Amino acid sequence: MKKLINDPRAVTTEYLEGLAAAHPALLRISTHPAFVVRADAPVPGKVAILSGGGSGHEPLHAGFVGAGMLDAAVPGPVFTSPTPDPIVAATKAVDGGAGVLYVVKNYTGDVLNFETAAELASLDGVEVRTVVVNDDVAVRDSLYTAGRRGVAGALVVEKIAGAAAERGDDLDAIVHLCRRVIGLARSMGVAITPPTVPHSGEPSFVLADDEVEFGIGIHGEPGRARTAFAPVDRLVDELLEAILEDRPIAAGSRVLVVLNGMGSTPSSELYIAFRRVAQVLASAGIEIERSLVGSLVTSLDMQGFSITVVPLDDELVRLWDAPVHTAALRWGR
Amino acid sequence: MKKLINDPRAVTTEYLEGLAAAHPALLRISTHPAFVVRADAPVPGKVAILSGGGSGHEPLHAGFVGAGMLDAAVPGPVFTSPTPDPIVAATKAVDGGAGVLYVVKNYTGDVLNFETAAELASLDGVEVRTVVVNDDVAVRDSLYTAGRRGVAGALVVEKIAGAAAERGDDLDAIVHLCRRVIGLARSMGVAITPPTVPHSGEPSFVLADDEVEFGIGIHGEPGRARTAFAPVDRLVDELLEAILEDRPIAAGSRVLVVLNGMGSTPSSELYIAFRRVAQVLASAGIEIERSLVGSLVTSLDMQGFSITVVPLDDELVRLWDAPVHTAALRWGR
Amino acid sequence: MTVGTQWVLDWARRSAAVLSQHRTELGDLDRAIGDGDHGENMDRGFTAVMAKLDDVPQDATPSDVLRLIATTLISSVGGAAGPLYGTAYLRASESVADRDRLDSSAIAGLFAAATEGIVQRGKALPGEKTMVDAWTLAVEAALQSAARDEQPVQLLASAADAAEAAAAATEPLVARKGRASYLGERAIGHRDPGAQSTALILRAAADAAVATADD
Amino acid sequence: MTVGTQWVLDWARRSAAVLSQHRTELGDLDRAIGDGDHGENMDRGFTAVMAKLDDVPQDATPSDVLRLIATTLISSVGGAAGPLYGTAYLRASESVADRDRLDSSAIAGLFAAATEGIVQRGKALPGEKTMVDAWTLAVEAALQSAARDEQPVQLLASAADAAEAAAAATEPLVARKGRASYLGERAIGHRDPGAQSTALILRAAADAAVATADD
Ligand SMILES: Nc1ncnc2c1ncn2[C@@H]1O[C@H](COP(=O)(O)OP(=O)(O)O)[C@@H](O)[C@H]1O
Ligand SMILES: Nc1ncnc2c1ncn2[C@@H]1O[C@H](COP(=O)(O)OP(=O)(O)O)[C@@H](O)[C@H]1O
Ligand SMILES: [Mg+2]
Ligand SMILES: [Mg+2]
Ligand SMILES: [Mg+2]
Ligand SMILES: [Mg+2]
Repeated sequence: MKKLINDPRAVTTEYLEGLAAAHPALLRISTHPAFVVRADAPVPGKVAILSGGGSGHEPLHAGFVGAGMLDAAVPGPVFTSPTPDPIVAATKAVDGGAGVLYVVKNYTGDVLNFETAAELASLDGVEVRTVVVNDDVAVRDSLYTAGRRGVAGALVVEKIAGAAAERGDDLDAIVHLCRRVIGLARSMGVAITPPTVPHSGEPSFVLADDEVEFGIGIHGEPGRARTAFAPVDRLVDELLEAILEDRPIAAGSRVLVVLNGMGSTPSSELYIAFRRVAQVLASAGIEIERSLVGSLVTSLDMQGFSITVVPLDDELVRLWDAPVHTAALRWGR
Repeated sequence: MKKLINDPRAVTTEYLEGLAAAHPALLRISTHPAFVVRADAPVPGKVAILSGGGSGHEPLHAGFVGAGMLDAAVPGPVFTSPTPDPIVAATKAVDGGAGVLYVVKNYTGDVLNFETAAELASLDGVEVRTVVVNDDVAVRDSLYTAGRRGVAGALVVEKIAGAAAERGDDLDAIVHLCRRVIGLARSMGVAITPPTVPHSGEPSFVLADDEVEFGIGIHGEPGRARTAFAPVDRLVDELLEAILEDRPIAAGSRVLVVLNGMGSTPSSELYIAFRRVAQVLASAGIEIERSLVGSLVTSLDMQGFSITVVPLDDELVRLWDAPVHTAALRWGR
Repeated sequence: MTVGTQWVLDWARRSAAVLSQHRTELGDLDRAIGDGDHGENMDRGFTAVMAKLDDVPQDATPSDVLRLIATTLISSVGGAAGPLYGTAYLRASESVADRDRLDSSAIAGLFAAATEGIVQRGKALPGEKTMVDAWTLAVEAALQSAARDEQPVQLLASAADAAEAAAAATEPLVARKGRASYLGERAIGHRDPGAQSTALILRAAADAAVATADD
Repeated sequence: MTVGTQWVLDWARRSAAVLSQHRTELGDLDRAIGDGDHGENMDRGFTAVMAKLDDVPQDATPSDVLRLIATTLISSVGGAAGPLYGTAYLRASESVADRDRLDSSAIAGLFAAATEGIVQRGKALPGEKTMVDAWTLAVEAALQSAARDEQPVQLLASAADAAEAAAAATEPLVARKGRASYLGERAIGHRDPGAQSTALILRAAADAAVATADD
């Protein structure tokens, strides 16, 4: 395995140190326990937005810490949820008296560890609420399983929550808003190469030259099915079909599309995929009111992409457009 | 070869179409001939900044079209300079009467094609000036060869030129400023995997599991030497040594550092590399006044990174900080 | 015959050793139907436990040590396995509070409490291809052994046998909980990593009893 | 014996065919010491030329066709090869302006003018491992052949032989121009793709003369 790292067990710490070195005006880090908070945390009177989960999805979540988005990010080891301790420490570091919202992606490990952290933080007098993001339509039968995964929809929830907190919404209102976004957001992804976890050094799965993992997650777990490699237009068509089948969107609707790279996908290929998304949605009479194209919710060095579609109304557009200033997302300032 | 594309010969066109679909407020495209101009081009009375070159380096250059940076980008086929025709067409589309500056990376093909385009555009009454970026210190003996290559330094020149044009500098002043930046900027890169050109389908070179290409270019051309794989800190040390040997920087100086991914390098690894850059420069008494970490001047799906160091003064800091609104770089608005 | 604090300590040490030995194997199992980190997670957790065992006071009860293991796992494993194993040891600790020595029925009760904790946190039922499968069969074996008035060494051996069989029996199953549930039919033919680590840990418990039981 | 417009047309068609056949080979050569696109570039250029040949008017002179090839290559090849070959054909066109038929000395002059154009644009000297090496030796062979009063068919065969030998002779060289110059010593042992495409094109010229020369 060749990776541009040093000690495989130090990747999370060293990443945080690099992030802090690059963005001193934006954020502060703690390495033991590992968390990132915005430079001016805690912001008195503002609800704090905290997210986290296993590492390996960069820039999610640490790259979204800053004004207008996350107050704190808590990265666990690669693909492994953080334990409650750093979550609690980060919670205390960002609580400005108005409570803390946990944005958790729906994985058993994340849910359980954030659950414990919330209990512990509450014991210490911090008001904590949790929303669980589960936008991945690749997982079926969710009634009888661990349920849908949280993937790139988390980014949208974090952006909207951060904007709402910045404008002064209270914790209840933000929880309500997030649940609404979670109800709307749907995603699905495909991969043409596996990721390689640093400490194992082995690719997470092996794909033949004519295969793709369809309905892939973001932890190297295999997808819904292994299917035949096809031109990207066909892959986009199939992803959109699954997304729109799961939650149909009426002609005339306005949507946000996030065309997300999985880590090692060239930017040009993301735009080629986006081109097809635009064609398909246009022919369905769905208007792409906002879009974001980039490698934002990744799976180490996996090649692939996911599509997230979120129907928008005026309020969501306003919150999406609100200024954000983080390492990975920045506009309006 | 698996790539997230359709017809390998259509990648540039389809990329442009995707770009246009994602950023309708920012830019307009032409596909035959292929070029991108900012949405409000031509801007009357403003010097227009135009760049271009082979495709495969996205987001360079098309991702830098917009207010505060490029007025036009002219992408050739993958790794192949565009011909004069689209350059001339783009020149006419952005000329606002104050002349057009070509920012050209130093490759024989680019230099010759832009040279011809400049002649043709001049015949049509457009005032054209050219600056040639040659920041790559990996190439030695430049006196007797094609000279140094232009790599990620091009981004810095484009940003500074765009800001200067936006504040109203005339063509001569911008040429002068760009030459100053080119005199200051130094870069070098390393790769751990090759890129694969779409129409060939073969990796551009083959590296063993314990090898890296040191002093790599951005077209899959092999590097200065094939050396042993090493922890990223060591690779950073060697790159910085070559950069600082080529143009020593005094302790107490302030610099801009661009830590640039080569296309398929995970963002986390770029920050791990940046961490080391910060350590080394700090111990040399050099202050990182501004930095940019991201995959910005790429070589298709190559894994690797380059470091660019540019000494700064107050004027360059101001121009770097000036608002920019493009698909790939955005701040201040 | 009973087991005591020495048994818990030895169990923890043997668990650490065996999980470190099988780190790659557990990682491979998890890579096939999960995210590949289970070996790493368990190894990290029990390495952290090992670092704390030397400071355990002379007069610590089995319950004290089990609680130390629980809190250490919770704060070092992460993922799904961290809270689940953490809760298991926490409930185990509570079930033997204030006892110095544990007889067969106390051990069976300890396992039952641990399993209940896992089920409460993770909401998995037996047969859903998780560590619950291994714990549940181990508890049944332990209760039967206790009902037959067998000694702790024998009880723990039966529990370990049962857990191993249960781990193997997860192979043909479709998963309904954990990451493997995302795979649907594709999980068939693969052993659940958490069930496998449970089997390893329960075998360590049996071996520890042989090494430390007074008789 | 002379050659005329038919020769230029046939030369272009044969060039297109041979460059398309050798597209991968030229790409591989360029991949080894450049960026891998030379086969693609030349194929794209001559495919564009082919598309224009049908519209060439009956009364076109050799110079007209050479100019059409030049402008088409300039606007379709790109890279270094586009302007260099483009200039070559442009100068070739100028060198035979207003002639309907070309004798041996006109052909030698045409090659000399083409080569001068390449050198002027690219500033490469012979021995720097570029297409200039092949053109230069071909011109020498052509001039000698013309001096010996040989016929065009023979002249063109000698020129093609010389270009092929020159292309092979680039292998041991270090490059001083073009992308291969970035490699320093690492370029040794690899043939220059532009010299190779020149050899192919000049062989096409010789074959076209055999097919179209009046005698
Ligand atoms: N809801 C659940 N109930 C019981 N056990 C579970 C549950 N979810 C996962 N597990 C167990 O956890 C194991 C995976 O642990 P681990 O790989 O460390 O965590 P993660 O899945 O977060 O990466 C699975 O093999 C399974 O046995
Ligand atoms: N300065 C130069 N003078 C003459 N020939 C050159 C020069 N630079 C490059 N070449 C020729 O061009 C060839 C490469 O062409 P091509 O691959 O199409 O363009 P690029 O190098 O832009 O990718 C080289 O093999 C060499 O023969
Ligand atoms: Mg995990
Ligand atoms: Mg090229
Ligand atoms: Mg796991
Ligand atoms: Mg080339």
